[in-house]
Amino acid sequence: MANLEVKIHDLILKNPVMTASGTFGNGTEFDDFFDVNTLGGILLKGTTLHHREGNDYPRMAETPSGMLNAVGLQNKGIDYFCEHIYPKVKEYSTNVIVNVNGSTIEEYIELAARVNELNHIAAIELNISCPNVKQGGMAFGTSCPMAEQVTKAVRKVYHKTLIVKLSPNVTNIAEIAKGVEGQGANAVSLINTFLGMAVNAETRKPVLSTITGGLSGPAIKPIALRMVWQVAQAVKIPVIGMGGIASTSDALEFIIAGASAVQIGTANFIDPTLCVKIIEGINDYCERHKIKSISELIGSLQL
Amino acid sequence: MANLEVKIHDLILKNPVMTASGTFGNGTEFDDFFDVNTLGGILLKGTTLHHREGNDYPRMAETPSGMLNAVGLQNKGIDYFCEHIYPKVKEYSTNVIVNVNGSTIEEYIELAARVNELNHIAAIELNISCPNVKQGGMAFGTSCPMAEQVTKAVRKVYHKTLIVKLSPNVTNIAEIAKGVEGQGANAVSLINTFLGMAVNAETRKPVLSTITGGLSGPAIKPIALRMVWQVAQAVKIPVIGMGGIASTSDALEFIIAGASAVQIGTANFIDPTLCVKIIEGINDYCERHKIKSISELIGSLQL
Amino acid sequence: MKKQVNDLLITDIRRLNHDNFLIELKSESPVGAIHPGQFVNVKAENTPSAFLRRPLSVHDINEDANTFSLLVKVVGEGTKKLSELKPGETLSVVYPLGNGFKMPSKGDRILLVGGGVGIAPMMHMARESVKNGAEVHILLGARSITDHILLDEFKQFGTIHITTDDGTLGTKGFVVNHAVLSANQSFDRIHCCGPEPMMKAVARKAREMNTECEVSLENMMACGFGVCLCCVTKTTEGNKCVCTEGPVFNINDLEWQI
Amino acid sequence: MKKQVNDLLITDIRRLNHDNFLIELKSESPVGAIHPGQFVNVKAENTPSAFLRRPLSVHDINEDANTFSLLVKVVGEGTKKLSELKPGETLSVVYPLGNGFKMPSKGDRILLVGGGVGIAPMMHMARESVKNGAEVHILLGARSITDHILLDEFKQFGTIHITTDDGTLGTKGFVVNHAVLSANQSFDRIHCCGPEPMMKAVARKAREMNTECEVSLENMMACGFGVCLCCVTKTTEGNKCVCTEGPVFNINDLEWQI
Ligand SMILES: Cc1cc2nc3c(=O)[nH]c(=O)nc-3n(C[C@H](O)[C@H](O)[C@H](O)COP(=O)(O)OP(=O)(O)OC[C@H]3O[C@@H](n4cnc5c(N)ncnc54)[C@H](O)[C@@H]3O)c2cc1C
Ligand SMILES: Cc1cc2nc3c(=O)[nH]c(=O)nc-3n(C[C@H](O)[C@H](O)[C@H](O)COP(=O)(O)OP(=O)(O)OC[C@H]3O[C@@H](n4cnc5c(N)ncnc54)[C@H](O)[C@@H]3O)c2cc1C
Ligand SMILES: Cc1cc2nc3c(=O)[nH]c(=O)nc-3n(C[C@H](O)[C@H](O)[C@H](O)COP(=O)(O)O)c2cc1C
Ligand SMILES: Cc1cc2nc3c(=O)[nH]c(=O)nc-3n(C[C@H](O)[C@H](O)[C@H](O)COP(=O)(O)O)c2cc1C
Ligand code: FES
Ligand code: FES
Repeated sequence: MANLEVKIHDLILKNPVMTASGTFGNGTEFDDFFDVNTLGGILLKGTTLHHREGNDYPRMAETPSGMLNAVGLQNKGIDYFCEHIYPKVKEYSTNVIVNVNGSTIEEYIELAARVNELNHIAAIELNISCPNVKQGGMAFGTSCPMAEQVTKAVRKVYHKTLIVKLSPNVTNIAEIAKGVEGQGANAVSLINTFLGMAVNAETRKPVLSTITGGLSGPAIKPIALRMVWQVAQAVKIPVIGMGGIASTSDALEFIIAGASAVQIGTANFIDPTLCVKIIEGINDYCERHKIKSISELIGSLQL
Repeated sequence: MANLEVKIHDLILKNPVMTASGTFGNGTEFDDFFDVNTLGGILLKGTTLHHREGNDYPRMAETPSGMLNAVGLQNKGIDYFCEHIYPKVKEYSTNVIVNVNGSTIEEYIELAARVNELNHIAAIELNISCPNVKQGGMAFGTSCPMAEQVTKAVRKVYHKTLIVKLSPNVTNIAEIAKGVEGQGANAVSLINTFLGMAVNAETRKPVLSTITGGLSGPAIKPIALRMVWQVAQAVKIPVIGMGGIASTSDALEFIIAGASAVQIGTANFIDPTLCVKIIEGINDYCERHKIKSISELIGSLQL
Repeated sequence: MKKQVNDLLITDIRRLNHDNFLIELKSESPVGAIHPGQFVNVKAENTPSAFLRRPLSVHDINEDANTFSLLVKVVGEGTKKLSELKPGETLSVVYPLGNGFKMPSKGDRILLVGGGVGIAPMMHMARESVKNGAEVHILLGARSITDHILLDEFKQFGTIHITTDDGTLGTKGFVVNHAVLSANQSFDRIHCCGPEPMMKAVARKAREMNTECEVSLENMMACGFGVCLCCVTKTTEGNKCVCTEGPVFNINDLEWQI
Repeated sequence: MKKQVNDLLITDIRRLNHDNFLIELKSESPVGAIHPGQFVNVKAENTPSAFLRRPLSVHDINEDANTFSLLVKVVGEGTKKLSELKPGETLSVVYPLGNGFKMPSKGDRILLVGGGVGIAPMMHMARESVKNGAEVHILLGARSITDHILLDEFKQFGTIHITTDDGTLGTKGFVVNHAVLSANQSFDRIHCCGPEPMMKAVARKAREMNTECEVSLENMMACGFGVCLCCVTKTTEGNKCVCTEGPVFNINDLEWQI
């Protein structure tokens, strides 16, 4: 066994494989498939201050090697979370991270403060990149000053590991990463989905109820990998990479490009046991290449 | 037969199907496969002022439903073009458009002025979005003021149809489209490739000699379609849509979203006769849906 | 039964007519634990335009052979790829998924309504309902006589009623035009699966007949086990996932305008 | 011969050993017009990780049956999918592509060198060279005895020389260790195809032997007919496309450090 342990600020992950928010429910949905505690960490689904019904159906369109979603942060709100979900997920021995979403800075602050009280939540992932909500969301993640502002505000009330999740729908993602680093983010995770669209040519209507949605899956991997590489060079804090990871090789490519850990998203839908296979695959790779610790691999791209 | 004719400023296309620059050589390479004159127009490969050797091999990586290229505008320069290529392509009866590329505004001006002299070149496509060159290229297309500046400068010396080709690697593509419209562009074409990257996990090296390259193919279609839709709503000039078109349905989706014409790129590599099939397919669609003129379809998305 | 993902052996694959075929799969867990109305999510081939799994109802089970079958209609690339599989090959299956139908008690009189490939889950349902001692009526609708399949198999489990849109077999018209769906009939429950307009029409009839009615929905799914929240339908308690809280819903819980 | 894209009928597909197989395709145009050393670009299946076509040399032609064959080594998803095709199915092929070898004149003495699946184009080349009245020597290298294929077929056209890395057949070592590649031999021309390090070693020998030498390159290709400019190699006249100005190059035109 190679040493797969990585550190993301105060967080110790026993391996670099986590799940992406919105693609892993609250973890319990995977209990039938494998022991969730084997993961480096899990990202719970996007939580907001108040209950949200999300967008109307249809919320999904298949695309070449990818999919569009327009879920729109359907969730029961932070009160329900504290009362009904937290008691379950706090029993996990792996790192449990809450993905928080606001439509205003005040909402982000309030949410972060609430989550700060929960002992067994190791970190928050500040989602400033959701393309599927009318207010807030991506607006915060596509403007450097706004990204800085929300990070700064949350930093004041949140005292554990603060991860900021970046939007790829920008000209210069490294600039935004540096911006939030400057405001106290302990790590950045990237990428969230690309804003995309699907049209039904026969009916001449958009496929999604919201017209546009977020593109995820292997289709976006080459762009995600480039962004992770650029950001890893620009910041000193750890980078958590994601976007289209569907195999051990994909995960390793992100790590080699500079990611300290990875998140698996859409690929969970196709193979619910993929995360376990990737953890094993990374270990095999390390043994085959005589790599004692995964840390040797992070950012080891040879130019 | 439905009426497939569309107008792009002074250009009359007998149908909305063109080929994308850099994927169709100078047209003659397709003579064996079909009569190039059946197309609405052809975009010649990227031309620069001086001879360019392009980037080192490897220049290509396959990705899920797409490919990365890092050709780097290999071409023999405008003199060679005028002397050796122009005499051949001017014999085509379809619209022949030159894709011009500079590393400085002065180079763009000089090139545009040279092409302005060529009687049988119907238009130029100003490429301010090439991700594969060290100087110029995408730098012009990812900054609104620079995009405006280069368009304004070229507009002064170029008196026929001026198409500006936009980069998708931006936060707000509609803003840039409006910017170049304001400086006299007669049409915009989008999208050029996304900046992406591929890593070989076994060797821990980048696959491309240039580390990053341009992502094209069906993988990017959902994002391209969204951008075409956004731009078509923002500008009054015609929009030429491209990015991952690989079937009649794909082409129709772009037209319905607001494109007056489309360009086929990467898909030519897989089926060199695809353009002809798409022209036939569009005609069949129009007949099946009782659409007399393709203009009824442009931007007909029902919200 | 615990959800699982497994490569299951294809023991049989059989074309029924122009666009329908049956696949039989050897299960690793006892098929008796699969509830009628549950579905599976399969992946035949990693083709770009069939990127996600494809949800398919469990059509029938064979407890002796420990196999279950799927009844599939070819509509696009995913189902076409499935139709090209051969016995001896394996298919990746996530199963069993969803809630399933409410089962009848001894002596209940129930009506199963299937339109098009919506007849798929009804064989398993009919078989188990008969086991429970229910009286089973089965109403099957299709466009034309050549679209009707598996009639003999259904006959084993109850009384068959047939409609065709063109009148080439049974009553001419839609399923709701059949006499078995009328106020003078009394059923304890109607279970329905088919195209949405047809299910809505049946739901309307059921209201008129004052009969409890369940429908099985076919929303687009990305995951099939409750994590993506893409497959929602509006219910009296807000959006619910068709894949975990359905696919079977009581019509009273749906926000249908009927 | 005009380039074309066609769905060609697979008339035969035959596994030769653990990782090599032959596909025979029925051509629509006369195969006699295909030049030795030319290649085709095929698309088996639209799988996401085999998005582009796959370039493969024409291995041999059969003018009577108007078929040509490809010799393929399974290395990844694209070639694996190809290996699963069945006679009677079709394969989309763009052909013929590239320049091909310089053909010998009557009485020329030539040496064909093939390493691994680089032996592919040599059968066609040997057949046509014999037709031209040349004396053909064929040097085939592989890792081990079980990797050597088609030796009897090659024997029809000339004298065979064999090497294996492990010495299980013929001379032990690489092709350049074989006596036929030494200064006391005299050939009018050497034609070589195989892994790049092997071709460079052969090119070095050819220089020593003062013999003209052609190599067939295998650069990554996106289009295969000269429009994408992805497949370039450095030559004395700058970057050239391997797909149209190659795949066969005279070693004197390449910027190889040998
Ligand atoms: C719970 C459930 C049970 C089902 N049971 C059966 C069954 O037993 N037999 C059967 O033949 N079909 C069944 N379906 C429908 C089946 O899933 C679709 O026909 C299939 O996914 C289409 O795949 P395709 O690639 O062939 O078609 P595509 O090319 O993807 O699409 C063809 C058409 O099918 C629709 N479709 C595509 N994907 C889905 C999806 N994930 N869910 C719903 N509709 C979709 C599209 O909107 C389109 O109109 C069921 C669907 C659900 C949700
Ligand atoms: C002109 C030419 C003629 C060839 N002739 C033959 C032949 O007769 N028989 C034969 O077995 N092979 C031949 N090849 C090589 C063959 O094209 C590759 O082995 C094949 O494309 C690999 O596809 P894959 O999907 O199985 O492997 P992949 O999974 O794509 O890759 C496996 C390995 O093959 C390499 N490769 C992938 N695509 C290409 C490509 N387009 N060109 C070159 N290398 C590639 C990759 O770098 C990787 O190392 C030829 C290549 C060229 C350029
Ligand atoms: C159905 C779906 C729902 C998602 N919901 C969220 C969410 O609530 N919060 C969030 O930060 N990201 C969300 N995402 C984005 C993913 O976490 C991830 O950033 C993105 O999908 C890219 O990774 P992938 O290609 O591996 O899926 C969602 C993605 C999908 C597909
Ligand atoms: C190999 C290759 C070379 C290209 N060269 C150029 C070029 O010279 N000028 C240009 O404007 N775009 C160039 N492009 C971009 C295409 O014209 C097009 O914008 C892009 O590929 C998206 O369309 P597609 O997905 O249909 O290929 C090139 C693309 C490819 C794949
Ligand atoms: S399909 Fe993912 S929640 Fe139902
Ligand atoms: S492969 Fe496209 S130019 Fe050679």
